[in-house]
Amino acid sequence: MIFIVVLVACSIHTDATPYQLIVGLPEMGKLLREMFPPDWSYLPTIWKPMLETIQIAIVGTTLGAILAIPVALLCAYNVMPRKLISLPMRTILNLVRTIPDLLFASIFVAVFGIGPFAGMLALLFFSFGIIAKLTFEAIEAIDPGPLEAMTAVGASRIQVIAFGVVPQALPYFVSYLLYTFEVNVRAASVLGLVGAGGIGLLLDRSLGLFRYDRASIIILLTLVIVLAIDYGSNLLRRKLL
Amino acid sequence: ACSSNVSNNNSASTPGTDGTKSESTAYVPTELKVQFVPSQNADTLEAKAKPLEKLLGDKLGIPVKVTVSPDYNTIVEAMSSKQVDVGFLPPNAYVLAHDNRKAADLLLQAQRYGIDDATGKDTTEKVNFYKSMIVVKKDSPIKSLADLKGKKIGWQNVTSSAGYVYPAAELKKAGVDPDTDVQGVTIKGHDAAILALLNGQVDAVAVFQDARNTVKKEIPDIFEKTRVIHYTAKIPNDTVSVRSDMDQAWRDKISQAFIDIAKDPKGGEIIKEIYTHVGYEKGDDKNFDSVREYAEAVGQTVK
Amino acid sequence: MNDPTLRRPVGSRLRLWAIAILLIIIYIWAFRGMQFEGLQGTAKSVSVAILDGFLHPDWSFVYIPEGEDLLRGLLDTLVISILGTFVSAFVCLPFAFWASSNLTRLRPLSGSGKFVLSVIRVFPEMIVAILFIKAVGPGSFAGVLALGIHSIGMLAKLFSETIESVDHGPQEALVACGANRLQVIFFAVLPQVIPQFLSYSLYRFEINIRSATTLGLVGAGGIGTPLLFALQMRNWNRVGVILLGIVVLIILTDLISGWLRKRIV
Amino acid sequence: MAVLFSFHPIGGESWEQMIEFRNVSKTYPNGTKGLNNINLTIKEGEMVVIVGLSGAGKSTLLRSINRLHDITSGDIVVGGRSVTSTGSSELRRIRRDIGMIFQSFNLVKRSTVLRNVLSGRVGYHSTLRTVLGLFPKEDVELALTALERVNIREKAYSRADELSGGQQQRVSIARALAQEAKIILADEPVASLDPLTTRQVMDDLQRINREMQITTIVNLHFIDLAREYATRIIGLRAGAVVFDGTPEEATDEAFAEIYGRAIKHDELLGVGS
Amino acid sequence: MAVLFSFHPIGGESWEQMIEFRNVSKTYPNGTKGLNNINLTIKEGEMVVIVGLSGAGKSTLLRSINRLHDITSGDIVVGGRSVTSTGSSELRRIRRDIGMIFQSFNLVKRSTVLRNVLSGRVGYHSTLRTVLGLFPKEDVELALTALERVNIREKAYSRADELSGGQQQRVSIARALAQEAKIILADEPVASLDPLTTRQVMDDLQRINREMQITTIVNLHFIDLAREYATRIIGLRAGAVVFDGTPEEATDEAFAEIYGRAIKHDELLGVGS
Ligand SMILES: Nc1ncnc2c1ncn2[C@@H]1O[C@H](COP(=O)(O)OP(=O)(O)OP(=O)(O)O)[C@@H](O)[C@H]1O
Ligand SMILES: Nc1ncnc2c1ncn2[C@@H]1O[C@H](COP(=O)(O)OP(=O)(O)OP(=O)(O)O)[C@@H](O)[C@H]1O
Ligand SMILES: [Mg+2]
Ligand SMILES: [Mg+2]
Repeated sequence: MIFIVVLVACSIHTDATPYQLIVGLPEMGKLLREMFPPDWSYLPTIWKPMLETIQIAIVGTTLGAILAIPVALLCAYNVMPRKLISLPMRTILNLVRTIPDLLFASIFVAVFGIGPFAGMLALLFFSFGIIAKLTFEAIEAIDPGPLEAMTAVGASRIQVIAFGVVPQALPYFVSYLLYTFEVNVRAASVLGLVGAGGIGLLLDRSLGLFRYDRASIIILLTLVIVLAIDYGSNLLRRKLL
Repeated sequence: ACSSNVSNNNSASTPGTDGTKSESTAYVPTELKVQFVPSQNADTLEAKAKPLEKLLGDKLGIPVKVTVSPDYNTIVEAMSSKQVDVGFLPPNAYVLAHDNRKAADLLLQAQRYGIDDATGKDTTEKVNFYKSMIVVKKDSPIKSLADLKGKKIGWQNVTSSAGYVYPAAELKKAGVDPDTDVQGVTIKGHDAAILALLNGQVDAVAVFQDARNTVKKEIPDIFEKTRVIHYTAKIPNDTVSVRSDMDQAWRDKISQAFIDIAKDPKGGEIIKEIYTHVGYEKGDDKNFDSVREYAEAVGQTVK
Repeated sequence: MNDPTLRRPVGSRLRLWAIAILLIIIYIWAFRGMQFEGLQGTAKSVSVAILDGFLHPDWSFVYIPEGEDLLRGLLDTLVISILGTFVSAFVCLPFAFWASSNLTRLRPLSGSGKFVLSVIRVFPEMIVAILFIKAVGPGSFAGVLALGIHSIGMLAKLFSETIESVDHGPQEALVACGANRLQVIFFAVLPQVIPQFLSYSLYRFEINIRSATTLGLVGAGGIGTPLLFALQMRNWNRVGVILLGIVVLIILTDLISGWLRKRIV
Repeated sequence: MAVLFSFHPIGGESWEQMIEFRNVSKTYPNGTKGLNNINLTIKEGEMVVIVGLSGAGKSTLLRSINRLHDITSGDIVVGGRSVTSTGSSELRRIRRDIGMIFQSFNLVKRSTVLRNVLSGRVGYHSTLRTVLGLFPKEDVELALTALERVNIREKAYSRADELSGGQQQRVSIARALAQEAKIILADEPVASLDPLTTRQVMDDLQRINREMQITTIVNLHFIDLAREYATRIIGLRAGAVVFDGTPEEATDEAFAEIYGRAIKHDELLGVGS
Repeated sequence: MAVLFSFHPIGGESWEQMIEFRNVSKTYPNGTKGLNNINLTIKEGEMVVIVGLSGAGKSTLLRSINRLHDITSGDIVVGGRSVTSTGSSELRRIRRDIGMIFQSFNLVKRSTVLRNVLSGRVGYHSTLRTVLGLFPKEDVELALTALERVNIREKAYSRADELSGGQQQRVSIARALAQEAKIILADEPVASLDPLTTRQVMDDLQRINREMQITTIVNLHFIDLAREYATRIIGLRAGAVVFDGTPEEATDEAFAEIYGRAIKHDELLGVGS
């Protein structure tokens, strides 16, 4: 009930009406039409920045994920029942996630200069936030039975984690890792902010010059890569599940 | 979100009938949607819409809705699909919108105080242009454009008049090809460009005049540490444009409203504080031919 | 131990090695792209300035009588996020079930669902924003839609993966009763995945609150625009107070969502 | 306790040869052979008990009847209709008429006990109706009666994960009872029950089988129970049928054959009764 | 099959009164009373079988011994040390000496069988070593022997979820065997096993109990098994001890008392042996 009231209030506040959207659909169609045919000649230009983006995303995502593992474990109540530790960890995690990438960019540019390194750091923090948060919630949802069994054999906390938690949470972790990697590849505009180039910059450029045919080729290339990641991710998950 | 008190004392309260010469398709607004992208050469940026809503609403007698966008592409697209009536567009955006998208017509050009080349401070002269400059470190051996050959230059995005189009075109004129003779690095933000220069990551940067002010709080002696080697030609100030099917009578009315607001002591203060505009003058599309010419020079031919 | 049948099959071990080597090569390639150039000269002064700004937030921005202050910005953002999240959490459900491979024997079916989701996700925020501005004009509604679309892409993906990892037993029981697909979903799958769904939706809600850039782009008001401009102008005091506001808002939603989850799970 | 379940054979057609296995084999993806060329005909009203070592393929056999598993080769015919080649809505109808009790309960842990039992009824109603939770009153009563039958009516509104192991087993039995099927497949239905409840459940299954002519197939580990309740005993070993006969024919020697080696008398659990 | 497990009572201290319950009660958060003022003393080397209806509190009793559940009031002392008030590293040591076989197996489904069994050994090694998977060769052999003991050595490298129900049960038994504990708690260890394996497992438990003086507590539903293997039978009803005596004292009347009503002879599963 409260929910519906809140929703209606929100709709009124934002003037949201489906009617407007339906009337406006043809306008959207116009723009989508402009994206075709894609400007294939642009492909050689975007190839290299795309690879750069992937490079930076791989390193940033991996390091972020590695950093996320201990934090996620410390945040999960079923692994770390002492609130004295898990609560502050959660707060720190919240803080990290709040900081917008723009601010990260400003700081890293000032401290480490423009270039891929600063970009990698920006992605690292971003990835860390997502992966740690999602993983710790997945950990809290695992089957407690094996944890119990491990507790019963006198395992230390880390042993419980290694034998009871990791096998169960691993598929989730991998899935989040790959998901974040995908986000990093396609939403790499932050790399442009720190002068690391990347595909986001070229997208900005195409849009700035209203070259939607070029934007569409960028989207297509990204799509191919995202699909490849998706494919790999499914393969890996099927192995782990 | 609409301005509240619409004192309907304005003569043109019966729109649509008085525009005798207007073609049948001309658009007559009943609510004016304004969107602006604050221009990059302002030194105080406020994302404030409300004050302008009230000022304009009082003058025009119809509700006014003002929104802010950090990106001009969205404004141009919104104008082309008739979702926005009036846009404050930077010069290159205006040219693209007018020539390429057929989405906007020029109404006014903003005036700002000029900037003293020597000190980087504002003058008291109202001008309708600004400039771009190429900055190097104080102790750099680079003295002229020609010296930039083989050096590393920090550009802004290629769509930026001050951060790429003008300086690159003039570099070309000086015999240095901006694509092949120098090593270009794209930096987002004029402030970040200045920092990159100070850190020695690039040998020179192209920024608006005088972007060094933006980092002055952090690096107070920025003016002592850097040197300007080149000022570009005048770049027209940002525009007030209307969607291309706007009714002529309303174009005049809107123009007059802006000019009046700038002259009004209270209104003037507000637009200065928020948009650093100190006045408006009738826009002339010819002023923007230089923008077209420079864009062409760097290979951004307008279709 | 010497019984060869007890060891892992050689084929799978070989494949493992091949994957490991491939990964190592990829990582070497990736790391070679990073050059660490050491700390920069401006590091200290700029960091100090930023820190100083955070320590002295621009309190005057919290409330301004004429509007466009922190509180109203946060309220706008909150409202847009609630709507965007809620709508997308519902719209994405059919997509999620469509893309889940364990609910159907037909691989192409779930494959096509995954493909559609990838296409949705791959559209850059900027273009989605422009699309909706063209349709409904700049403002909150465009914000809701832009956030909504992206949320659908993400939520449906995460939801579908949750569905794929649920306990198969109850589904089997329902199938054995002669339930059709929808009934299996409602009786066996949904009860199992609801906690995860909730958790993802709340997380997405939090992302939406933070997606200042998108909202700024569509001129949707909210706290995004002032934040963007404050960052561009390096007005760290202003940035500080805005971030503080966002942090408080997110911690509040975190508390509420934790409470909500406890009640529903 | 005195409530009798009324099982209505739906449609009224009479299935003489209720279930027929024709050269059925099943190989799991990892290469394990679950079933090995099974040929069986089970008639209406039989009470079949399947025995065999752990891993012999009992569960696999049961699950292939309602096609929870696809078999690798051969054909299974239920009530004259082939389950291996039927369309999905037809298959659903067949499944509705087959109640199943699972070895691992397969309850939705987060749902209430009552909802778990009611889920056995979904095959009878429109999707919309069940999804909205609008079960007719009779269904709810049927569910509660079934719960009473297995002695846990008082837990109807508890969540399934708050029950003890045996209580969960009973919920899953109640679900199958509430389904009012023509065939009941029970995969070790009494594995975690105490003797009292075991008797009750087996008696129930028997009564249902006798009075309503419900064909019943039960996997059991207890030889004495098998002898007592079955009208026919089938022994499986390594996925193949190694014994098929009446309880009288199921001598100790026969069990020795099923279990792969001679069994000393005291090894046969409760065999001496 | 001939391999004997060597259980080394660690530390060498002798625990006369192995397990002691002092006024133990346990109420679940939802108000269900799991245990009701239990007082028990179990001596070293006893083989205790706990019987009772489903839901009587058998699992709850077992789990409170190694503090998988916190009890609401009272105290439990194991080997002279109170488990209710001990520190965590001490508690870990106590737990290492207590092997447990769970009613619902509690295997890590995604891990291999061998890894599941090896996980029973982690209490003996440094955290780092086990986390890296560096178990000494003897441990691996111990694990394989334990698997052989329960007849599923050939599944050592299969994933646990590829096993049949009974096979999973056996893996969990192997895990407890490999742990070489001083006390073994078994929660219906034979619930889904065939008679042959049941005998084997119970014989194993008995041999371990006799030869190594390992105190063993087993929850069972089979009265004949209880009478045959136990040195002491404890009957639970509604969380309270209603019977405590030798197998000889556990007459049919006694069971009638435990199960809450007189039981007709043929209702007692396999009682006639
Ligand atoms: N997590 C829980 N929350 C609430 N009640 C519970 C919980 N676990 C068990 N109970 C209740 O406590 C009582 C005793 O449960 P317990 O699992 O000890 O029974 P049991 O004797 O092991 O039965 P079974 O033979 O069926 O396994 C039961 O009534 C059960 O419903
Ligand atoms: N999903 C699976 N993947 C691979 N092998 C499987 C799978 N399920 C069962 N098996 C194997 O198939 C064989 C038969 O299994 P099934 O479950 O039918 O045995 P069962 O007779 O029911 O045994 P139990 O009495 O222990 O339940 C076993 O060897 C088992 O390991
Ligand atoms: Mg089975
Ligand atoms: Mg129990």
